[in-house]
Amino acid sequence: MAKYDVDEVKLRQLEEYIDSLEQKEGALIGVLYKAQEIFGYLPKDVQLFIARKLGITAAKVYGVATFYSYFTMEPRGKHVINVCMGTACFVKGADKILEEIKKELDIKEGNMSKDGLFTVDTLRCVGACGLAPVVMVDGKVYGRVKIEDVKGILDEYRE
Amino acid sequence: MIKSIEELKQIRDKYKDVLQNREAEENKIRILVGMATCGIAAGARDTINAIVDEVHKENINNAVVVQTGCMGFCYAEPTVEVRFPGKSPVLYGKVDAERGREIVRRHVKKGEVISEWVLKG
Amino acid sequence: MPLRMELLVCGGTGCQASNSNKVLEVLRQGIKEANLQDEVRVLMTGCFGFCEKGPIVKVMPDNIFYVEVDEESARKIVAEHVIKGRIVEEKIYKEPKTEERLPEQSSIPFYKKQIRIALRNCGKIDPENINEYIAADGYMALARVLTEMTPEEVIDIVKRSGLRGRGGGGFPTGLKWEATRKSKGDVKYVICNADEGDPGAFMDRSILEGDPH
Amino acid sequence: MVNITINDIKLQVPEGTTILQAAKMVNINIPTLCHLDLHDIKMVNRTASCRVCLVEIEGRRNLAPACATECFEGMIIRTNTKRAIRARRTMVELLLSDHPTDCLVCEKNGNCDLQKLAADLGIRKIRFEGEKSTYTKDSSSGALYRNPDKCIMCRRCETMCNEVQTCGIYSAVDRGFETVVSPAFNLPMIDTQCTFCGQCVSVCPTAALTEVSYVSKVWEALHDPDKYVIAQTAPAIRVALGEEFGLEPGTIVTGKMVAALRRLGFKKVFDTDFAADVTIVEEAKEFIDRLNGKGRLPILTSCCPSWVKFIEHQFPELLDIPSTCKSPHMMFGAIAKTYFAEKFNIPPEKIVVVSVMPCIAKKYEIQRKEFEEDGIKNVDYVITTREFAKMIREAGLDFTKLPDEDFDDPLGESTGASVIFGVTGGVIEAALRTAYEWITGETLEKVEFHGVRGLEDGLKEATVKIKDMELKIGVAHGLGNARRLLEDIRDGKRFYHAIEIMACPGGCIDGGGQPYHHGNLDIVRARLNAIYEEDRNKPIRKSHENPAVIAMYKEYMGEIGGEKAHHLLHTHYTPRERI
Amino acid sequence: MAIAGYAIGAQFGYIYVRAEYPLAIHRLRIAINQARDLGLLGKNILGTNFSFDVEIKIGAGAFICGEETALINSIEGGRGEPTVKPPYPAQVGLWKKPTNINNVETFANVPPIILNGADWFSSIGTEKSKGTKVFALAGKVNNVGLVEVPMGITLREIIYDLGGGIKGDKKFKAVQTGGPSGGCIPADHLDTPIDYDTLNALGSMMGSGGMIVMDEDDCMVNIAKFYLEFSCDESCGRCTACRVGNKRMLEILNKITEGKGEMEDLEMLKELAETIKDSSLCGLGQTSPNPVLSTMKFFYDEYLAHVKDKSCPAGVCTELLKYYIIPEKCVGCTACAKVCPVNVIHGEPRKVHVYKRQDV
Repeated sequence: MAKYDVDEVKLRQLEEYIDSLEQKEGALIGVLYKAQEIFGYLPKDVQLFIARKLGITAAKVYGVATFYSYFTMEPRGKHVINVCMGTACFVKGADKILEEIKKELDIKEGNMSKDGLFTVDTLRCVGACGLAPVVMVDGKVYGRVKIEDVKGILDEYRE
Repeated sequence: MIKSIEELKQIRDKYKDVLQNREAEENKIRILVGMATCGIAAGARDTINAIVDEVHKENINNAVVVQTGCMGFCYAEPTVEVRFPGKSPVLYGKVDAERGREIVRRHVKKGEVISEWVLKG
Repeated sequence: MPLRMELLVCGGTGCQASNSNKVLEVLRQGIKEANLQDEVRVLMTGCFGFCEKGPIVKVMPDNIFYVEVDEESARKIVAEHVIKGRIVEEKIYKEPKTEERLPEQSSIPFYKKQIRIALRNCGKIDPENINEYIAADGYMALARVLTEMTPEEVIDIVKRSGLRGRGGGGFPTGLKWEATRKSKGDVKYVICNADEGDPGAFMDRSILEGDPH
Repeated sequence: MVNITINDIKLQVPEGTTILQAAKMVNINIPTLCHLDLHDIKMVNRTASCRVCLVEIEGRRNLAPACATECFEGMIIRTNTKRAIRARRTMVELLLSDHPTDCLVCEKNGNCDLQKLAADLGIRKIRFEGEKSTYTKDSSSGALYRNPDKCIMCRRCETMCNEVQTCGIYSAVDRGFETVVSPAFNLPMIDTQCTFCGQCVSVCPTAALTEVSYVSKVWEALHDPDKYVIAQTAPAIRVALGEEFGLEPGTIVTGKMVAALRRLGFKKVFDTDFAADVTIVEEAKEFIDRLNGKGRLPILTSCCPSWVKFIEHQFPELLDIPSTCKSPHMMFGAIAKTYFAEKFNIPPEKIVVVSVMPCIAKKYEIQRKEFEEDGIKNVDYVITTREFAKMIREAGLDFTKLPDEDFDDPLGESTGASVIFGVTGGVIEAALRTAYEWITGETLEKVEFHGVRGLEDGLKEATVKIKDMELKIGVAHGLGNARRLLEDIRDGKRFYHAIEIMACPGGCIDGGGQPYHHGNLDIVRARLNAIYEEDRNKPIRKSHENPAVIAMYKEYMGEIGGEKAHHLLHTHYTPRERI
Repeated sequence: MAIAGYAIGAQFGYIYVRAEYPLAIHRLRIAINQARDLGLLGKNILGTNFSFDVEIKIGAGAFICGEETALINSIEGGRGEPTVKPPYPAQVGLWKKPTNINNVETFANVPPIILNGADWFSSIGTEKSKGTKVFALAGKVNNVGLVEVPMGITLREIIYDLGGGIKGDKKFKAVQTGGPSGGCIPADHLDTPIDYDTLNALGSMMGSGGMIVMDEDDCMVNIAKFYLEFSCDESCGRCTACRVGNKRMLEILNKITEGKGEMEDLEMLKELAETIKDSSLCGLGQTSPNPVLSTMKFFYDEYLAHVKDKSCPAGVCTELLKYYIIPEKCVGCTACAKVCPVNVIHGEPRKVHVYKRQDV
């Protein structure tokens, strides 16, 4: 049996999920989704495991994982900050909010802060355009965010 | 399991009145119950519940029961007003639960004004 | 005992984001404290569409449309409107130009010119309760189709209605169905495309959230 | 049949005909780039991604790709309208705007489809400027060179690798401008399950995929007075090399090839065919042993290093079925540095063995640790047919005017049986010729086994009657076909006594190191015919009758399948991970 | 969906939902389970011999998957790259079987049509576009939200009557419809009755019904750039036109917004946009130049301002902003110089400061 350099308990959890699937054909995206839920991101060995388990090539898994913006191969911070960059948010200054967050955390888009607490990313429209600009932290939506609100929002998660 | 269109219709009819309150139609009969402090003190809650219940029992689906504030007839609480679309409203005084049911049965359903309870302002 | 009043709280993502969950909780708590839980029900519906003014609470059958409800005003709605029948004026939509308070949804200009077909059940039914959907004639169309119509008749009616795809291209839906019907194959599929990716468009999500059936 | 009009020419075409095919019927050439139709080996690349073949169709809003659009009744097509030409030129310019312009020093200079297209369209200026993609180049395998900067996203390699060869090394990765074809996790190729068959190289229109070149190393060795550089040539070279010098495909240039090698400075010019005959006697012996219950059946030929790597990754549970014989050119290396070295009294460490091969995987094969003797590699360098042709040109030899010369002795002697190693079915046919005679003790009159020949079927089956035995023979070429065959064997669905597998469709004649055929498989067919012609021309057509081989066993190797032979001529296999 | 299944002869359906919509997925799951429990999905629906079931497939963030063939590839578990049409999904679709794809709103329109009849539905809307359309009204408009209006309503009615006009009483500049593939429609066309065909004629499209209102503070070149950035990000990378073409267009737009654009860039931009529209493999690529083409058509003067005058009329493109110090008003407090991140303000305390950039 091949060795995988990842948490074994989590790997078993993933294996159980894959085994529970009735249909393996076409299941790749769902499995990657689950894997990211379990591991927080998609390390190489997890992708390799999925490939072998589903009987598809590692290249295909990698091709798919890199295609969809939802999947990430970088470890994620404890909290994921998503700044909505939909048009409505953009015209209301979401880019400036993003800049502020990046400045405050001293990181780049898509990266994790040094303390491992935050990852900053953008997404295209959470569908709360009425509240633009919108920032989402771990699924919680903050609407009508102003630059001066940024620090306060981050502080909520800093305890 | 629903096995036929008839069963589906039954479920629909069973739950139809759940949605009834949510249809905001202008041409419904409105039964307004005064629910201000004075009304409640005089037992308006029993009245309104009785009216709602009676409307339901009698299968009346062209009427809504709405609570309203003080109508200024504190001496005659609980007060109930019945408004048929396009007609002038009729105001009843001292409507207890039983009178409420009666109003539903006679006025709302049959259109017969119970003149002896009508408040004359 | 039949209910005499219902408070419909918008549960679309927009309103949830502006705390409509909390509003729902406060309303429920208030009703319970007043011991009215048998007469008055609070439920969460799909999106009302008027996200600008969320969270939205609609009181039925009084047909009063409250906007921008926060926890405090939720308490007030219970104390004043639910218990005493007094409308909480300051939370009623105010037309900015005329300064006029418009308590009924249908009189608000935002809704005035709308004809809601696809959104017909949004903000009306509890999206997590299939019975309410059925009560709103849900699945009746399916039932009629299955029992009274041939596939060809269904395609014909869709064709004659002139319905065109709402996803982008605007291809006539009936023709599309007909093409798929005519294609040979023992197995065929129907896909519902809810991959709404446009920045700034969220109607599909609202339909799914508000009327998932 | 449907009626269509192309550029005012009316014609009738069968249903399902693409615009591109229809245009060809009336001699209208529509330029293509990503399109590739290798129908005979079931590889059709229809990604329609390059957008170079766009044409105008009356009634259609936008332009249509001719390669992937089928004709319909009444279709009116115009291939050269202003719109179509503008789009075509713009597409090429866009491709060039994200492509290195180092044509002069590019591996594919003169052989590049994009370069030719730009020339044909007369592009003189690339109007668009901007960011150019830069990726890590990879030569980790020593066999295959990846330069993704030159990738134009035609996806031919993906189609070839995933659908025909079923190795699945490549996938498009990322999206938007960053999209590139890459192996999983962007690993160096050596860490993947790539078999280095080089079929991706064969179909790559640019220099995104090429071989790792050893030309300069070989020159260096040739110019080193301390080295004794000898050459061996695979059977498939002599029927393809001529193409590089303008000769008709299928021209046999054995004599000129030998002359060229000698003029390049090789001390001895030997023939891999000699070693192929050795392979046959060793393999036939092993086969007969297995038929007699010593070992597992079927026996699998092991001449193809790409195929060997394939089974190591994909079917590690079947590693006891391939023959333990080394591939012919590895046997040659081992023989050259022992038997030949002793016989001519040359220190083995001075001998440099250069293999001229139609193959890229051989470049990888010589690096395998098991092919070393006391730290001395069996074979030192592998160059492809293409690299060899480059050396001939560099040396200023007028190839077509060279005289015909003979191979050197003793490792230049060969039979018809070894020549056919170059085509699919050839190894097994050669083995059968020997096995038949050894088993029956009778002379085989009809030496040709037509049941195992041919390009068209990816999987061939034949039953050969030897004495009272009915031997079931399986032949697969192309790794996808090999996979099907092996799955059936693993699952017990089929039984064979012997199997031949070649990684490349058609066998070595269509190897990854052969002159580019640019999608014309008639060229490959011509090579195939030439191989069989060469076989027919040989006075001796059975390996075990090769006098030089007999002499070697007598003088040096001892018994066929004996201890010394086993030590020098056989190998073993290692299970490998799938990635 | 089940109705469509019946009509075309399918027994299985997929609902492809974005992963970003957790609430929708949650509610869909409930709805599907309830319907299954009641026998409204599954085998022998309502006692008939029609069977139909659905499964939810979660997308993973790729705009392109709205395109039918890309969506099919995605459901099959692959990269969401579109493939050449024809064959259309109706002929060769999911798992190579005939497949019908409609979006949510389309399906939502079907039951009322069945119940109320084709005539009822076709009585709403315009000659060629029947029924209603849901628009997501957003941007610089007072009432942001979801509106369902009959086809043929004018943009003015939506923006001013339903939308309550422009925020802060600013001047309306344009409305962008149809998402990143649509175009921008200027004030002159506010009274156009909207349906599929009029929007197409204006170089925009109905799309899925996004409607973003822009006011005088929005720079149309920047808006075009924004949409193009989106298209570049979301391009699947398969075909040359979209993969490289859009990137080159974006680079030209960047040049323009940075004040480095020249007149020939504008010509090249237009030509490139038209060619990409003509040459791309899928709908996304074919429509991605729309924002550029429509803004060039209706707001060419803004492009000219960027290129010729090196100025951004809306004051959005920061590279083109010009700062002045009004000497009469400067008291030399040094506050501006202290905070300037690029040190372009010079001067002594209590003396008039000067603004001086190294590069100008």
